[in-house]
Amino acid sequence: MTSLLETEDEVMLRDAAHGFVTDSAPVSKLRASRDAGRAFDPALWAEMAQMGWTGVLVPEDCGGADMGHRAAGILAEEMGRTLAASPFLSTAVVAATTLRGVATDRARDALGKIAGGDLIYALAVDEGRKHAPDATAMQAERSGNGFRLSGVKTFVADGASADRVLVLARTAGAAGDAQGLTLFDIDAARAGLTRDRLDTVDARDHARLTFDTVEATGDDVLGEVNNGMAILQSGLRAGQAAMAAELLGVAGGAYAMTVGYLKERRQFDRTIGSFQSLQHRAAHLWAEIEVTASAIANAGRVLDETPDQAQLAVSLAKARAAQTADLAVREGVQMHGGIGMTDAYDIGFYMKRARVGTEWLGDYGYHAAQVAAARGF
Amino acid sequence: MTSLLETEDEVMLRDAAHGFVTDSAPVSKLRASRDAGRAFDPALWAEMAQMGWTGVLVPEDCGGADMGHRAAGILAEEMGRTLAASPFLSTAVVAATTLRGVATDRARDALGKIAGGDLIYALAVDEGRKHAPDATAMQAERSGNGFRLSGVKTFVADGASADRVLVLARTAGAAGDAQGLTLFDIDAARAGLTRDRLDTVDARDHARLTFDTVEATGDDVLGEVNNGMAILQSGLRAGQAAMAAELLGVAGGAYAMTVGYLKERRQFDRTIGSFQSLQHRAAHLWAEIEVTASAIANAGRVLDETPDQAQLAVSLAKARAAQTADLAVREGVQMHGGIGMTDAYDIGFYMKRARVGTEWLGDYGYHAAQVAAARGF
Amino acid sequence: MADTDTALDAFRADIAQWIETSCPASLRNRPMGEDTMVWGGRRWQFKNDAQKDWLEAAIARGMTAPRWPTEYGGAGLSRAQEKIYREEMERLSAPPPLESFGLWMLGPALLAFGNEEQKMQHLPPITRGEIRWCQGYSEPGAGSDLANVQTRAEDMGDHYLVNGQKIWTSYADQADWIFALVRTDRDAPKHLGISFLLMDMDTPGITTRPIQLISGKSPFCETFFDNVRVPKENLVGTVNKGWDIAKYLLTHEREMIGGGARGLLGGRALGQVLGDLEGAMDDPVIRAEAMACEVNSLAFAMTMERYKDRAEAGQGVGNASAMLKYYGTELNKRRYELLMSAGGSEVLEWDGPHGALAPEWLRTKANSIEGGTSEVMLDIIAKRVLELPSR
Amino acid sequence: MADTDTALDAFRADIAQWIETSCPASLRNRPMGEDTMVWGGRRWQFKNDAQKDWLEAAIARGMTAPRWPTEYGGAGLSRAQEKIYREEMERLSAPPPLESFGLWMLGPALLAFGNEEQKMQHLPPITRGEIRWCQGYSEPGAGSDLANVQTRAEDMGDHYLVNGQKIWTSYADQADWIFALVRTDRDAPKHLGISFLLMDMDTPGITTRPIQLISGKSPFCETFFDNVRVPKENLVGTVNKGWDIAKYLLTHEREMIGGGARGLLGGRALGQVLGDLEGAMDDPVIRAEAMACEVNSLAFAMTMERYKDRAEAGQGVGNASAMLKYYGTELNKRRYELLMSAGGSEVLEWDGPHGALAPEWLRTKANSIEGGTSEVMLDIIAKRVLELPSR
Repeated sequence: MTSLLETEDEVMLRDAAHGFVTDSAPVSKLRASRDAGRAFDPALWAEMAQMGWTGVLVPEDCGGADMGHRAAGILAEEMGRTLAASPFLSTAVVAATTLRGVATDRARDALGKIAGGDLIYALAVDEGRKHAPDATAMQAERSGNGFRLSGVKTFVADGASADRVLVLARTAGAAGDAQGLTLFDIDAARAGLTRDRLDTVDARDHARLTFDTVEATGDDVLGEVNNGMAILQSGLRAGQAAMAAELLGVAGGAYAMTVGYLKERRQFDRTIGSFQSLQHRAAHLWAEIEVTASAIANAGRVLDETPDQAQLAVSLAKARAAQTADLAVREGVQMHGGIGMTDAYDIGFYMKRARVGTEWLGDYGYHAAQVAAARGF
Repeated sequence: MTSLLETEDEVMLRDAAHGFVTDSAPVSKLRASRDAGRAFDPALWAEMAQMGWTGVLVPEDCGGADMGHRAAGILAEEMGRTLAASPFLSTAVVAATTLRGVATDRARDALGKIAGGDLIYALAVDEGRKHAPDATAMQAERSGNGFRLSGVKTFVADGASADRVLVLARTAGAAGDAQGLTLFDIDAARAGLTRDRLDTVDARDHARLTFDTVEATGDDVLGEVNNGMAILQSGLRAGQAAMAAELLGVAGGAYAMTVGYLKERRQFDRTIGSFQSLQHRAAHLWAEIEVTASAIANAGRVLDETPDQAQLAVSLAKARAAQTADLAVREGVQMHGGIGMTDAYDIGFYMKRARVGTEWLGDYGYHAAQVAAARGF
Repeated sequence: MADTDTALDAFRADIAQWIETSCPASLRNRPMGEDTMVWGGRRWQFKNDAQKDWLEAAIARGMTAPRWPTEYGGAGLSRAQEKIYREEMERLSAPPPLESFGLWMLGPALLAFGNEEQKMQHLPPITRGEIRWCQGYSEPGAGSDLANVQTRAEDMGDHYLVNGQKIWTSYADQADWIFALVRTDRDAPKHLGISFLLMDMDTPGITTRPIQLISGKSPFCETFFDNVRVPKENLVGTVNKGWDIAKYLLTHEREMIGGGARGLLGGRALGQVLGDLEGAMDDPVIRAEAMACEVNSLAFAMTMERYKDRAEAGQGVGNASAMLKYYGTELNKRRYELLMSAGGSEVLEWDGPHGALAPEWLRTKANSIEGGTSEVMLDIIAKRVLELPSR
Repeated sequence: MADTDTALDAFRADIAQWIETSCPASLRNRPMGEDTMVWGGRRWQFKNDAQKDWLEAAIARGMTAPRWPTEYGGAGLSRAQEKIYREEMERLSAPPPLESFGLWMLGPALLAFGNEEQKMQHLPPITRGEIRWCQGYSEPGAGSDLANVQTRAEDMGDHYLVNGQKIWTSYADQADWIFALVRTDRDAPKHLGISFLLMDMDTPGITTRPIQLISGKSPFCETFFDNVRVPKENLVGTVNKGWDIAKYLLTHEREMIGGGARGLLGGRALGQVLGDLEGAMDDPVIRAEAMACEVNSLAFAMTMERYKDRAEAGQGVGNASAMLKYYGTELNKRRYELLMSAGGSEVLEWDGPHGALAPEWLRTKANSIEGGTSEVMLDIIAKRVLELPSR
C-alpha cells in the first residue's frame, strides 16, 4: 500500500480546491441558496465541471480526469469545509463509480455527460429511516420485456434536482433478503414518478420519490437482474467514503471557525481561548479530527488500490467521521455561546449539515457494526 | 412517599457512622489487613455489632435495631467512604433481609445471632463471570428427605470467612430457567464443601465454593422448594441497594481525597486545583455524585415503603453508583498523577474496590437493562 | 392559622374543591404548549373563554401568586400550603392560570429589594395578568459575563437617560414593561456601578427586533434604548447595587431552566418513545445510549425532587442550583441527540412525520448557554461549592 | 550509495537474508514480554543462548543502532534503509536484538548535543549492550512540572557535587549509568539553570529503592544522591542549557508511550478477544463500547502509520507527538476498562483464569501520567499546535 501522506499532486489539488470553495462557495452562498429556496447554485456546479471535478472518477476515455477516490475525498472534504452545496456526491461519486462498473455504451455515454456537468444523478435506495439496502421492499414487476416499478424511496439526495435516478428495486424475494435486488437507471421525468423535495434542516435537496407503475426497459437495468447489489456496492462504498470526507471537512470547518472565535472573543477581560477548559476541549477536538483524517485517507487509498476489500476501511471512515463531525459542531455551537445560536451566524449551518450527512448511506451505528463484522465480532 | 431528605435520626446516624469509620476504620486499616492477608478485622466487626449496625435490618423482637434500608444505606455509604472492610453487606443486609422473609424459629434464631455479631453469612448465587441467578446450573438432587448439592459457586463475598452460606441451587429445570431454583441455608463447615479464597484486587474476601455432594436437609431449605427466588429476591435487592450505597461512599471518598489534593498540591507555581480544566472536571464529578445520591436515597425509601416495587429504584441506584464510582476513581488516580499510582498512597484502593463492587450482584449493564425493562423497553 | 396536620388537611380539601370548581374541564389534561399558556399583558388575547374564566377565578382568590402577601394580590399561603396547592394542581391536571416573568422574576426581586410604592404599583397588576414583563440582562458582546453591562443610565437630575442595547430579551416584542440592568457608574469596578431599573416599553426611544435562531423563530429579541427618559423612582433597591438583585434572580432562573429536562416527552420513558420508532432499539449503540439517558433522567428527576424538598424544608439550595442547571440542560441535549439519531432520515425535516423534532433538537443547544453557560455553572460549582482555589 | 530503487531492493534482499541467517528460529514468532527482551548491562544474564547469538550478530553488523554512524557502533543506514530493515524484521517476526534507554534516549541526545569524547566514550558500549542506562528526570513534588528540578549539582571546581532525589527512574536498580537533569544555577529562572549530567551508578552516594505500584511490582525506582562527586566532563552540552536536551528527548518518549496502544492484544481485534468471553457481547453496553474501541483503535493505528510516514518523509512531527501520546494512552485505558467490564468477576484476581489482566488494567492508568500527563499534552496541543492565547 502507498503512504497515507498526500502526494504532491494531491496537495496541489487540495490547495486549488480550498482556494476555490473559499472564494466561490463560502457559507454565505449556502445561506443565499437556502433563502432563495434553492438546493444549490447551478453556476457553481458548472464551474466544478469546468475544473474537472465532476469527472474526478470518470475514466479518461469517457472524458473524465480519473483521479481516483483519494482525490474525490479531498474535493469532498474541501467542499465540506465551507458547506459548498452541489450534487457532487450523488452524481460525480456514487453514479460515476456505479456506472463505470457497467460496460455498456449507454453507461459510457452517461459517464461522459457526468464529466461534462451535463447530467445530474440521484441514488434512490432507502425506504425507511435508516440506511438498509437489503430492506428494499419496492417492487419491479416483470411486464413484457421490461418492468413496472412501484413503491416509495426516501431521503434521496439531489432527488428533486436529478435528471436521472439510480433505483434499487426488488425483482425477487422479500424485504430483508440480501438477494433479489435489481438496479435501474431511469429518467427522472418518466411517467408515474413523483418527486417531493423534503424541507431538511441542511437546506440541501433530499426528496421522496413515489413510483406508481413506472415503466422500465431491460436497457434500464444496470448489471444483472436480481444481482443489482454487485454493481451498486462499489457506488455505495464510494459515496460513503466521500460523505465521510465531506464530514471531515464539516468538522474541520466548524473547528476552524470555533478556534478563530476563541482567539478573538474577549470575556471577563480575557480572550476566551485562554480559558484552560476550553483549550483542552479544543485540543481534544483537534486530536479527534487528526485521527479521523487518517481513516479518511486510508479509505481513499483502499478504494483506489484494493477496492474489493474496502468495506472495513470505508465503514471505519464513515463511523469516525460521523462521531467527529458531531463533536465538532456541538463544541462549536457551545463555545460560540449565544451568538452561535443565531441564524445570522454560520456555525449552525455546520450542525445541520453534519446531522444530515451522518444519516446518509449509513450512520455511526450502521458503520460501526460493519467494522465489527469485518473484524470478526 | 416520604421526602428524600434525611430525617434528624438519619443525620445523627450518618454523623455517628462517619465519626466511627474515620476514627476506627480509615483506609490504613484496610491496608494493614491486606498486608496481613486478612479480609477484615474481627474486632472492628465486633464493634459494629455493639453499635447495633449488624442488626440494622433485624426485627426488634429478634434483638435487632430494625432501622430499615435507608439506614443500612447510610451505614454502607459511610463504610465505603473509608473502605471499611467487614461482612456487613452479605450478613447484615443480604442474609438478614432474606431470613426475615422466612417465618421459622431457626431463621429467627439466626437473625438474633446476626444482630449480635455472632454469625457471618455469605451468599452463593453466581456461577459465571456475571450476575445471573437464572443461569444457576448447580444441582440439588433429592436424596431421601433431603438433598445433595453439587456444583461450583464463585465470587462469593465473605465466602471464606462465613459461618453459614445461603446457596441457590437448581431442583428443577435447566440453567437459564427462572423457575426451579431452591434456596438453602447451609453450615459452611459441612462435609463436601470446599472454599477457596480468591486473591481479588480489593483485598476483601471473595471465594470460590465447590460443592461435592453436600448433604442438605429439608430444614435447610428457605421458603419453598423450586421457588427460592421468591425468598431471595428481597435479599438480593437489599444487597444491590446497599452495595450501590457503598459505591456512592467509595465515589465520595475518592472525590474528597482528590479535591483535598487539588487544594494542597502545587505545580507550575500554582495550586493545581486552580487549573480550570481540573476545576471543571471536579465540578462535573461532584454533580454526578449529587445526582447518584438522590438515586441511592430513593432506593432506600422505596425498599422501606413499597418493597414489592423496588426493582426499578434499586437497579437505578446500582447502575448510577457503578458509573459514578468508576468516574470518581479514574479521575482520582489521574488527578493525583504519579503519586496516585503508588501503592503507598490510598487512592488506588478506591479504584480496586470500585471495580469489585461494581461487579457484585450485577454490573452497570445488568442494572441498566433492568431499568429499561421496568420502563417498558 | 398554624399549619397543623388538621388545618392542612382541611386546606387540601378546600383547595382541591376550588380547583375542581374553578378550572374548566376543557383546560385539564392537556399537554403543555404555547397554546395552553396564558401570559397576560395589555395586548393579550385569550385563546378561549375557559382560559379567561380560570384566570379570573385565580385572581379572585390570589392564586396566581400563592405565596405573595394578600395586599399585593397574592394568596398569602404558607410554604406547606403552597406545596399542597401544587400537588393538587398536578393531581387534577390543572394548568397554571398565568405564566409570567413578573411572577417568577420581578415579583421576588421587588418583594426582597423594592420599596413599598414599587410593590404597590407593580405587584397587583402582575397578579392580575395586566402587565407583562420581560428581562433585560444580556448585552451583545457580553455573553456569559453578565456583569459586563454597557447600557448606561445617566443621572439627569429628575430622570435617568438610558442608551444602549440588550439581547436575548424573551418576548420583548410582546412585553409591556422591562426590568433591566444598567450602568450608573462607569468608573466603579465592573460588579459595582450597576443598577436595576424598570422601564415602560411604551417610553419613546425603546424599540425591539426579533432574533431568528438556528432552530427557527424564537421568542428572543434585541432591544434598543435611544435616549430613553426613565423616572428616577423606577430604580429598585440602592443605586449601583443592582448586581445583588441580579445574582438573587439568577438562582431562580437556573432552577427553571435546569428543570426543563424533567417534564419532557410528556413523562413517557425515553425508551418507550424510541420503541415507537420500530427497530431503532435493535441497534446496540442506540439501545445502550437510551439506557444511559433513561438512568440519568430518572436519577436527575429524583435530584430535582430532593432539592425541591430541601428548599421546602427551608434549607437553601444556593449555588447548587448551578448543578441543576448544568446537569439538566446537558442531559436534555443528550436526549435530543439520541432521538435525532434514532429517528434517522425521518426527523431531518423542519416539520416531518414525527412533528417538529429537528427544531426542538436545535433549540436544546441554547439550554446550556442561556441563563449562564455550562462553563459558567461549572466555574460556580468549582469555586463556590468545591471551594477550589483561584491560584 | 544513493537510495535508488535498485539499491534499496538489493538492500532489502541482503538484510532479509541476514535476519533469516542470524536470528535463531527459537526467538521468532514469540509474543513480546519481559522474557523476550534483552536489556544488556554489566549485570545482564541472557535467558538463553539464542538471545546472545542474535545480539552478537547484530553488534557485528551495527544493527543494534541502525541509523547511528558506524564509528559509534551503528550501521549508518539511511532513513529509507532503516524503514526497509524494520519492515523485514516485522515480516520475519524477529525481535529487536537489544532494548535500551541508551539506544532510544541518551544516544540521540549525545548525537545531537554531546562532544566527540562523550560520543566515543558512551555510544559504542550502548550499541554493544555493555552499559545499561536509566533516565533521571522526575522528582518528588515536581510531578508534571519537569522543569521544577531541585536536585542540585554544585560546581566544586574540578567536579560537581550532586545532592537530591529522583523518582520514576525506570530500572534504576538494574542500570549502570544514569542521565539526569540537575540544577546548576539556583538563581536563574526555572527553565534556565538546568544541566544534563551523566553519572555512573556505582559512584559512592547513589542509592536506589524500588516503587510498588497499585498494579503491583514495577520497574520504577526512587534514586537518591548524597554528596555524589561527578567529573565535570560528564556534563552534556552547555551548562544551564540542559532543558533544551530534555525537551528534545521528551518528544521521543511521547511517541514511544503513545504507540503502546497499537500493538496490544497481539494484534487481535478487541471484539475477537471479547468474543472469547462467551456471552459478553450480548450486553448492548459492552457491544457498543467494543465497537467504539475497535473503530478508534483502528483509526489510531492508521494515525500512527501516517505520522510515521510523515517522519520518514522528513516532515517533522514536533508537538503533534503530544496528540499521539494523549490519544494512545487514553484509548488504551478505555480498552482495558472494557476488558475488565467484559471479564466480570473472572478478572478481579491479581492472577486469574484469564491471566494477569487486572494488574495490566491498573498499570494502564499510569500511561496517561508518565512521560507527561494527558493534561500537559492537551496544554501543549492548545498552546503550540492550536496557538490559543494565554490571556
